[in-house]
Amino acid sequence: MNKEQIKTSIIQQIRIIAPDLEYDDIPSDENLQNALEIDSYDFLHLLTALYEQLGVQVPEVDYGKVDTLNRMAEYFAERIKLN
Amino acid sequence: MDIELAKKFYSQMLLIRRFEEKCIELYSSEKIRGFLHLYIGEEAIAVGVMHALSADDAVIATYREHGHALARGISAKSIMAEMYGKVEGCAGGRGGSMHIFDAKSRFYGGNAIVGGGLPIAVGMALADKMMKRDRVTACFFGDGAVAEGEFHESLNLASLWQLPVLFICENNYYAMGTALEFSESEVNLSKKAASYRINSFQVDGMDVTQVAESAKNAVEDIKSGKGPVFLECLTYRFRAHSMFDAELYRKKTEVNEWKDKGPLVTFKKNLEERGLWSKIKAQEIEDEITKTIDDAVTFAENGTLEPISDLEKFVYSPEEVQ
Amino acid sequence: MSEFLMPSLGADMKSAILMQWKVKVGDRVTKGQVIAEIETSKGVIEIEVFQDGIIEKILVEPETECNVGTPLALIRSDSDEENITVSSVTAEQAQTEAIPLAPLEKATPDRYQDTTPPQRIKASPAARKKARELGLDLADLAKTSEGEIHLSQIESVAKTELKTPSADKMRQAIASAMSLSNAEIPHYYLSASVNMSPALSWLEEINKNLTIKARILPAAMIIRAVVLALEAVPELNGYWQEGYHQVCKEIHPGIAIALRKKGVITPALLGAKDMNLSQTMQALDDLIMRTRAGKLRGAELTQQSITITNLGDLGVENVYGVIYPPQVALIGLGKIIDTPWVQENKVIVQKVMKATLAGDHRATDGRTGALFLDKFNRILQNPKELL
Amino acid sequence: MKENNQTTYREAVREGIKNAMQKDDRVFLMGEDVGRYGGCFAVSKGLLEEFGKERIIDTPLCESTFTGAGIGAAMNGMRPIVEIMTVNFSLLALDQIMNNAATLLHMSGGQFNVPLVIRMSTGGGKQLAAQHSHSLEGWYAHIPGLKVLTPATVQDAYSMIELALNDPDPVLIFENSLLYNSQGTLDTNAKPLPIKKAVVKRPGKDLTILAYGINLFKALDAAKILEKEEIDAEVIDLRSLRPLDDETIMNSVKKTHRVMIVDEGWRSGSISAEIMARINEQAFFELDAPMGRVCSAEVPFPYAKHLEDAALPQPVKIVAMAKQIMEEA
Repeated sequence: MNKEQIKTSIIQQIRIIAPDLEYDDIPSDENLQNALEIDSYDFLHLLTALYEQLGVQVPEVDYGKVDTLNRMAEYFAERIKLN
Repeated sequence: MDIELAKKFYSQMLLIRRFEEKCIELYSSEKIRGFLHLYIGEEAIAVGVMHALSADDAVIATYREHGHALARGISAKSIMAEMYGKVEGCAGGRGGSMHIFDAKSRFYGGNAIVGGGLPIAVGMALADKMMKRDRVTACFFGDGAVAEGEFHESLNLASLWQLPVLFICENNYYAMGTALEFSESEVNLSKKAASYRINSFQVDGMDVTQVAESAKNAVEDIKSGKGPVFLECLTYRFRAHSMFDAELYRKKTEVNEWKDKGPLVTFKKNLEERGLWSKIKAQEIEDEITKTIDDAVTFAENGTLEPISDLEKFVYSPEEVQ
Repeated sequence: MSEFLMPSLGADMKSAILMQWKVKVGDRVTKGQVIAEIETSKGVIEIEVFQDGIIEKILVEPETECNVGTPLALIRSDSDEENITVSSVTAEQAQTEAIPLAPLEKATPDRYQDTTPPQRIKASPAARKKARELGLDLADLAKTSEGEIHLSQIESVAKTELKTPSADKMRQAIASAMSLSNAEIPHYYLSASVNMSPALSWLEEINKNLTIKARILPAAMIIRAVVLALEAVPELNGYWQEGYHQVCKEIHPGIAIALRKKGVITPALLGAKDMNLSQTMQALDDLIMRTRAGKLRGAELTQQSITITNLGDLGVENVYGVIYPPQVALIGLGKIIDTPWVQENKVIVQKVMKATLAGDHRATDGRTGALFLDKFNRILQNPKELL
Repeated sequence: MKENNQTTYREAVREGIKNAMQKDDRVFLMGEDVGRYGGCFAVSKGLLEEFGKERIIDTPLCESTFTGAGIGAAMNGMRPIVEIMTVNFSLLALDQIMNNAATLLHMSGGQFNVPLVIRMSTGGGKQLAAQHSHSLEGWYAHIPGLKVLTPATVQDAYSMIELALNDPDPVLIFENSLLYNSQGTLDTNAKPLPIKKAVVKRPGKDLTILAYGINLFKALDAAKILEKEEIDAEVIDLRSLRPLDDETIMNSVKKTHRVMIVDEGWRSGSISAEIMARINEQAFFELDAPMGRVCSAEVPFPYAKHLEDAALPQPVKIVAMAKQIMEEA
């Protein structure tokens, strides 16, 4: 799966949590929790869903590395190549 | 005029008079309700005309029809019970004073719509003519009906189709509170009827013998196919139009003048001239009538009310007949 | 002897004025003779006597109004005994007997024969509409109730199984609660800063060996801490009703949950006392999901014994909340932020959270509040207790 | 009549009258211009030649009296058919119809029946303006003692004559004037349905459309349009406005749970109002949406075509109302 495909599936998951958001509402390089009013509970939900879809778990310590859409996509892209 | 006929005329007229007087009393004590239109003063017309009709002929009358019903032979009991609203009444208590019916004597009802009975009489005569039956339909109405459109339509049809109908206009000079000259351009009603090419006659409605004579001739003409006949009977009602009427529209003197030449007074004088008065034993007739009327009141008092569950009976014919 | 009565001349005539007598006492009268005049709405009408006799006594003077049936004069008939005249019948008897009313009910046709086939749920249109609005399923409701289902039943069910009310209705409900609270409850406020670092790092360790699905959020840990503190200080967990304080045995904390774009709702985490930390997390997860899906149970909306608002997520430090009547306390939890912290007289950076308590002075006083905050803080400093 | 018994509504009525008069010499036809003129709508053309002026009777313009004469003749052993040219002129005979025909049997305590048939044309749509375009069958359906029939099909136009003549009580037959030219199949020996029976003309499951007379065909046209939009309408021909066939109506409402009525009368106090009241009384819990109806606009009918069309019930209005009811489900 390349980075673009990962990015779209992340966006799909975000839209499940926040159905009111359109594709182009989701910024690539802003803090997702602040920009999209996603609270800690939603964020955990998003990561859990992505784990089920992409098979990659994001530990709490790495939260900082997945705070924007692009950084999250990169984070997943690297780890998917590994396993 | 033999004694029997004299007795018949006198006792029938007296029965009507006493019956209507009893109605006043019963209405005043709230035993009879609704509207009550009395025939006092016009008795000679009903008695005279009914004498000329056969049992096979038909009668259609108005809401002032107690006299016609009694003269036609309907019992005082069944009429009184009808006014008491009892099921023993001649229409089961459903018609009241203005709607007396009796199939046996072909008495097709009082009718409370002024002029409402004329078209029906025309239709009945039409049926008789079509089925070539030798019988007459007698249609009673007042001077008030002459102003209704149906008077013109009915006389025209009856004459146009030469139907066996006897129109009897009881002209008592007042349509409720409106005197004749205030409702008719032509006050000579028989002349008005003649314009439809109908044999029309004017007769003294206070003289039962004259009425009977004219009616007999009229029925003979009709049954010999000479077409309808129009009898205008000049008469007067001694009482108000109905019970609650201050009679502001006429003078007492006029009423008293007519009372002096009323049907009973006229007939008594007539019988006296012929030496028949003493022979008819008037007092016996009076007593017999008093008993008849008291029995009628008792019959009505003891009558029963139609069960409310029958309210819708006869709106339509029973299922099986349909 | 018979009475001469005021006659009835029509159904609409109730009374008339006797104007003038035409006869006087002692006069002989004959049947049908006019003996007086009366004034009616239609004018003057002559009235007659109905039998022969002699005027015995005049009972009513001229110009007097009398009801129909009132005796006006007494008439002695010639041979008094034999002829009983009808007119002696009094007005009451004169009344034709009243039409028997009983059968009238029978005469009214029954409205309709209920021929709805059994499988058709008999619910009134109003009930159907309300059920549709609230997303309630009529079928299972019909199982429990016989006969027709009316609006009232839907509304009572709605109270217990309320679907998340539409945004504006919710706003209205909150508004009315707040105004009531402000008006009636004498609030007192206490706050304390809580060093969260120890607890957070303890939690991180625990989460390391849990899969993401079982991961425990800080919020769950904090709620667990509140519950334990309330066990120690039970007075804050209960109601003020009809003038007295009622402590609640169970602990059902109302948790402030944000609905996307539609405000905040505080459903109760029922039976939190009997949950360990991970059970608290699962219950919280379930509650939040059902809240956002609008599938809350009625009890979750009515049984809160205290309320916890952790608006920390949105960067607010101090939360001075307003208590939801009839509860007696509200705990506000601020944002966890890095703050200079003095420890063993050295200043280090710790993650600190401001915790505030709003209390109802009628039910408890500042001392109880302070006890609670102290216990809450000490529990978080020793997170193992939370398991 | 053509071979494969295709015929017009007008000929079906004539056939019904002719058949009755041949079988029973008590039956006769009376009305304005029914004889020499052949009938204002040519229904009775040829009958004068066949039965003579004694039984095909042209009357003067005296609606009250020739209707009253019909009543009298019926009471005196005949089986008359009175033709009042249009319902508009029947207002002159309303007193005879209501105070005599409908009332005599009850008022006389069951002594006198009035086995009378009165036929009249009804309805607008021919630019005859306000005084000649009334549709008052709903009015007459208010009067106990009368029966009110509204034959829509060619078969009913024929068989209702016999049904009405066999009834010992007065029966009024309303023939929409626009139907006289309509074509249809006629089977003269088909057993006629009883007077009271309504008929499902197009079975359906989503919505019930009740109609009578010419409105039946407007309702059927509307049903075709609705079919394309996946709305399966059940169309019922009421056939009789008094008595109403409550059973058939309620069964359909219980099936579809949505109902509307097409009625050319003015809505206030109309037959559609009465039907809605009965559904409310007898099938309240069956309703999934408010009932609807399409009636004439409450105006004296205008002459101009575009205005008259706007005033009359139309298939497009029926479709719109049906969709409205479906949306509210």
